[in-house]
Amino acid sequence: MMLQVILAISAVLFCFGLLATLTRSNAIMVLIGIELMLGAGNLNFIAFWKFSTHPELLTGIMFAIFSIALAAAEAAVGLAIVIQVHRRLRSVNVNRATQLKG
Amino acid sequence: MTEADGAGAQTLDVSLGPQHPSTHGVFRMNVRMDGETVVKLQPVFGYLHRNHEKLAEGKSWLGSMPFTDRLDYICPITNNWGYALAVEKLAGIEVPDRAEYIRVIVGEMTRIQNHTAFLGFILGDMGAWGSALMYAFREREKILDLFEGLTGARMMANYMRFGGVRCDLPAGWLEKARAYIETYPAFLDEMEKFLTGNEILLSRLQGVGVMSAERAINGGLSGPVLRASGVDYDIRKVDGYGVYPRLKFRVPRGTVGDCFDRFMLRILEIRESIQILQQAFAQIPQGPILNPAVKTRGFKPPVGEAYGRIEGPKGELGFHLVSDGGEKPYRYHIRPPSLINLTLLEEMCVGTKIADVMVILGSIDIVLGEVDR
Amino acid sequence: MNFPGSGIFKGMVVSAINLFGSYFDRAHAKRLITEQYPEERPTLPEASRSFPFLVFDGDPEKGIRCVACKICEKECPPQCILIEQDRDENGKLLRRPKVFNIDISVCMGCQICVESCPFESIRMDNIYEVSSYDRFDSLVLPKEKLLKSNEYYHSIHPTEAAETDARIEAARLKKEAAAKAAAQKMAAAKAAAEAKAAAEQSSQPESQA
Amino acid sequence: MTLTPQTVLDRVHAALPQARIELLNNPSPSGQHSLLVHRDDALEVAQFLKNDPELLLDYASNVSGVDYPDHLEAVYHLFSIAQKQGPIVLRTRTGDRSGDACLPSLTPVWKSADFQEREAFDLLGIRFEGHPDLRRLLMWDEFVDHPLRKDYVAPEDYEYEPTPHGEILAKISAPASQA
Amino acid sequence: MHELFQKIIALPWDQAPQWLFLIPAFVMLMGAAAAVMLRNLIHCALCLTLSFIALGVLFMALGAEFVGFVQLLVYVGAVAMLILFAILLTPAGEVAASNNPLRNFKFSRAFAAAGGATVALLVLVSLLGAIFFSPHARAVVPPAQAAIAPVKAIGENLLNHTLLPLQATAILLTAALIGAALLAKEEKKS
Amino acid sequence: MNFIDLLKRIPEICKTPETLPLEGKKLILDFVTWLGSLVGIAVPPWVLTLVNILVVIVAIIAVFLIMFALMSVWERKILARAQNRYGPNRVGPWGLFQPVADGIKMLTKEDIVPRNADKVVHFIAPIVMLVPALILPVLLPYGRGMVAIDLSVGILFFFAVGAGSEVAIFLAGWSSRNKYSILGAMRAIAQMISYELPLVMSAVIVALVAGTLSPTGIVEAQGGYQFGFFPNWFVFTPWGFVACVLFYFSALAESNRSPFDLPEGESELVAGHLTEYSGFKYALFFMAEYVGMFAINGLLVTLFLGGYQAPLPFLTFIPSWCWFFIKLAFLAFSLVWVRATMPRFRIDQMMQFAWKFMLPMSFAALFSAAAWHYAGRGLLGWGISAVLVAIPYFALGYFCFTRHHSADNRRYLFSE
Repeated sequence: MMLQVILAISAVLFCFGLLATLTRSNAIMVLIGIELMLGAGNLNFIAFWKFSTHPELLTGIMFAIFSIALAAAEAAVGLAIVIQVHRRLRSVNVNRATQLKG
Repeated sequence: MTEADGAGAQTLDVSLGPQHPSTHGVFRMNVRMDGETVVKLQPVFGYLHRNHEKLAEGKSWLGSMPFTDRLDYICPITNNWGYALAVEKLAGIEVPDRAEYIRVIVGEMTRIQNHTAFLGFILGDMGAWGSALMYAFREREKILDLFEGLTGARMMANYMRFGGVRCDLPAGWLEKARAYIETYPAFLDEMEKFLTGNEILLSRLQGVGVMSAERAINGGLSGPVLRASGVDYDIRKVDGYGVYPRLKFRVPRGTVGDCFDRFMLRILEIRESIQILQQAFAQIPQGPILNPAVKTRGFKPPVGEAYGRIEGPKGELGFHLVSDGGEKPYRYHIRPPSLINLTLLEEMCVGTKIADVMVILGSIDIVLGEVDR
Repeated sequence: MNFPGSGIFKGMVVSAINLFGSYFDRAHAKRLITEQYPEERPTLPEASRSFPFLVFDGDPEKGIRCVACKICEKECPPQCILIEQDRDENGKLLRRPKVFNIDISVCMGCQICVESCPFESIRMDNIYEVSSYDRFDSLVLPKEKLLKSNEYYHSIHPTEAAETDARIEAARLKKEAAAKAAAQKMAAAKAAAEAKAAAEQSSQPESQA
Repeated sequence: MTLTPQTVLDRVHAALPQARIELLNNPSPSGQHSLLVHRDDALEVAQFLKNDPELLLDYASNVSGVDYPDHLEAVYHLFSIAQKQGPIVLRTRTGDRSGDACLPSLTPVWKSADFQEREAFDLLGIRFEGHPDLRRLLMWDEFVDHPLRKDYVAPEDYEYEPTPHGEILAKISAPASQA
Repeated sequence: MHELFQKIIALPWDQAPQWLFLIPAFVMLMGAAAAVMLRNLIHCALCLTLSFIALGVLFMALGAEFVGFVQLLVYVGAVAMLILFAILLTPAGEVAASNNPLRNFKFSRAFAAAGGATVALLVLVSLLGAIFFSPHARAVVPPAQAAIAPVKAIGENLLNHTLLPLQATAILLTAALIGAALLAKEEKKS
Repeated sequence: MNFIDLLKRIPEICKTPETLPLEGKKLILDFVTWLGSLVGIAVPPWVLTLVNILVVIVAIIAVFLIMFALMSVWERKILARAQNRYGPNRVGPWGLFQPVADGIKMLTKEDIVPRNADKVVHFIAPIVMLVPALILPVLLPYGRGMVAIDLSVGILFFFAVGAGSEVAIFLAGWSSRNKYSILGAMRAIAQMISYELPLVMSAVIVALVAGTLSPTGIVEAQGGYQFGFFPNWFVFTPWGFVACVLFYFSALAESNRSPFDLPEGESELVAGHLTEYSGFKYALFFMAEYVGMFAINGLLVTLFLGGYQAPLPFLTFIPSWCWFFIKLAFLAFSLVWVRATMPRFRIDQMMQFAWKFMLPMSFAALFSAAAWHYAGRGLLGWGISAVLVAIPYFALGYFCFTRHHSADNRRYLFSE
């Protein structure tokens, strides 16, 4: 039962992230949502590791570590893009960044 | 808090002062910053304005002398000297030799203590926790003690009179002063060891607030700030007032014109001042100290006007006096070096960081009593 | 030796020398020059000045040198002196001040009153503990507080006081001499007059006779 | 060449014959005679003084405004750093003291005149035309009068603060009542 | 009374109960909810930081100490700070609001929000359904061993089994660092 | 067990200064058990656990707060003497009661909150600042066996929890709605992010050589003496010395001490993020900064200065925990000494120093440590390691400083 509870918590967290990503037009809020979803993913990795048959293999832990590293890289690049977009458009509204539409 | 200006940069307007730790008094700068870079700077004056010039028009000619002490309160004696010199020009008063030598001695000691204090102040502006300031004030204190022994007050000397000085040197004063000046180079060496090699200090001062010689002349800079930009102009040499033509000394000048040159120039000037003092101690004659033709009460210079100036520690200190032949000045105008050296503050500061503004301001070496008068 | 960071290293050495040096500086000569004020008091140089005071000789009422000429009141740059001349019961002006106030909240200790005083009456004191809880009355020094004896003057400014005394003495001698001369002259004149009168008298009877 | 007001005057006359400029005598022992230049020609003359290779008066040390009974004056003390000579005193005069109190600003020629002309504007009310930033320097912006004018009357209750000194001043200023 | 006291004392207080992890989980969800809902961006970021901290604590509570600390170090120390920095560097200007093309449609914003919320809710429902009701999830889960992850084992695992991913991550992080620096670099004003 | 037995143990404990704190703790636990026996109940283990935890918490907090109090007066004394002043000498003997006076002053001062401030955040910030600072000391080994929590990921724990203070400084600066505060907060964050890297890198080097992240393990790895007298501390190796200096400077920057006190640089930003704080909240910030400073210097002692190890074999009779605090006091003194000497960096120079000098140097030290590790700990390893750090040092020093700024590259002309 504990696994399900943790997974449910993770699902709720994921949906909060999704909500932020879908409803907010501010690019930084979108990034926050993505970070929350990644956190939910990490929680899943840890939960599956904890309740796996072979916790000593550390697979979930490894996944979580790499995922955190990726999230850090993503945040750095994403925020750099946001700042650059703001510099050009004077706005961080994702609806305004339509220049790539063609 | 933040606002977008026309150029599209995100800027921040900060009012540095009048209550700010490193504006050397009640000085205010309206700074517009892009991040930490200064894009616009507007000095605001007048927080210490006493209308000294108006006050002087209501007092006797001598009555303004103690007020000049309060202009640049770091070096009151040179202010006295500037005023006395201007009035002497206006009224055509001769000064006895001994008085001229005493003036040179106290004037150069004032220069030394001003520049020493400057070394401490600029370190304070750079954020050192007061060690250099305390060493500087320790030595300055000893000079002020000598001043107290001579003039009766540490700072508010009121020492010069038209046609001479107020009182003669007390017995033993000259020996004490000479003995003290002997020890000064050692202190200066220690100070240089403490400061000039320090990598942080070098990187804070070098290449900051660079001013070309041409702009410096056009902007009316004077004193060490002008000479740091590479202009060979020292009023002691050019005008040759007092007994300076009889004394041998060199005028240092910089080559780059940044804050470090201004800093080093003060050190070099102290060393030259020590040379001057040693010659003056050796040459000072006996004789009267005051021109007996000048009255203390009811002094009335003839009708006309005069501009007298001296090389003050901070730059050219000039007095423009207009007399209508009465007991009071008709017009009394001061050319304060601190104020006019600030003319180019914005030019020096734009493009530097906010921390550099403080260092540049410190390197100009202003005193608000003189800026606002 | 100029490795990167050597300047900082040298600076550290200097501050360490000052740090430990200050503990071996009991003589208060080179490094530690702070005076521990309430316990230690500064020895003021003779020239030291703070606020003016009035000198009297002998008796504070009779020996007051000030004659209420109001020159210092006029010359004082911040105008902090107030003088009222005394009058006798008949309303005749006397040559002494009834009120002599100096507002030391305004006085800047410039010594111009001292220089302008033709009667060697006002002189500079060297007191420095004049703070008070009251901004108004206690900072206006009345005549009673300003009056200090010539001996006190001698104790704070010996050289200057001696010169002053010498000047006064010279002036007194000169005056006495002048008075004597005048008296002699008067006496001579009187004598001459008397002689003349006597002569006249003696001659009159002769003439009468 | 040695710069005296006369030589400068001759040079200016030679180069700018139309400029209205005259020599004003200074009776004081200082002997600093001055050149009075008409305000309409001042900027041109100033440019000439600064740039002429014989004069090179590149350093405007002091600028002061003077209030005379019927006009205001701006006095410039010029020096030549290149030749180490000076001062050459340059004066300009306003038409009258209130309505026509404008003078040309020499700040475009000598940047050092910037603050001092502002000060003269602030304290004496001389309007310098062509000044890049003519605001009050020492008094605050809301202040209306010009305190260095001879006819300025300080308001009695101005920033009134009771001091014992005030009482004394009052007694001094009214000596008749004591007597 | 005394017996009750004895009974309370006899409870296994020194063993952390299984459900204790629910506390950080609750804090984390509250933080996340606040981060999503609040209007003030800085408050959002601060709540997000709180959520990250709680998530790290949750990891530790689940036995993954190392991951928990890494989470704290990376997210609180770096990512949250970057987000705060980015918020301060990109103030919402007036220009942006007035030129918003979506502003012409009064309802479009509300509509978009409602749509997003619906999607999120649907995802949540389906996820919860999958977790609790799918036959796969009902498969027997082995009871939790006292799973711990010793640092040494993690280190050895990183350098033995996952060396290639580790190096790839290193390259990725370097690339991200340089890329971010280049992206955020201000262009020279011509 | 009875009370007399407990009392009898006190002199015994005092005879063994080495384990004095540990034995004292045991005594307290026994005392609790004895108290339970008085009431007539067997004290259950959880009570003992609780008491155990409480004793440790109280001890650590008490020790660090006392150190903070002493430091605040000692710092002013040293600073004053370095500046040829007397320093505080009016309150109590040698001014020792100055912290008490300061405390009373701080507590009785009005707590001012700006009208526009974000009041909740403004209130929370000092608390957020203090909590990590008080958590950090738990993992330092103060003496043999004297560590509150012996975490296997101790070093990681330190940096993870320490990241909280950045958030607090940001909260303080942002919530004050003051331009100086927000500039100070931005500077603080930029500075901390930049210096976190060399800080962690130099700690990683030690972890690499010691093969553990546990502080106790690292201290144990530095035990023993070369040639019978030369301590095996990491600071006495070329790479260790470099890493130690890097760690020291990063620690200065992390704890906002001069010359890296830009966030509160009083000559530019008045007081940075602390501008709008007064009274007790300011005192909390002050306390947190000092405790954090002690903690990070304690980590430095642990990582490089051999923790509780005695410097010379014949000095081992002094208890190990004394050595820890002696080393900590020396570091605290050196901090004040540095503060008395140096002017402050400028923000861009500080960033350049971090990224262009400190970070490459920490990589160089990492390589050097690896070389030392594999070339053997003899003369060869020593030499290779020294060369590997010396070359980058001179090269970076030249390219970062000397090339741009030197007093020798200036000429001054003199005219007679």
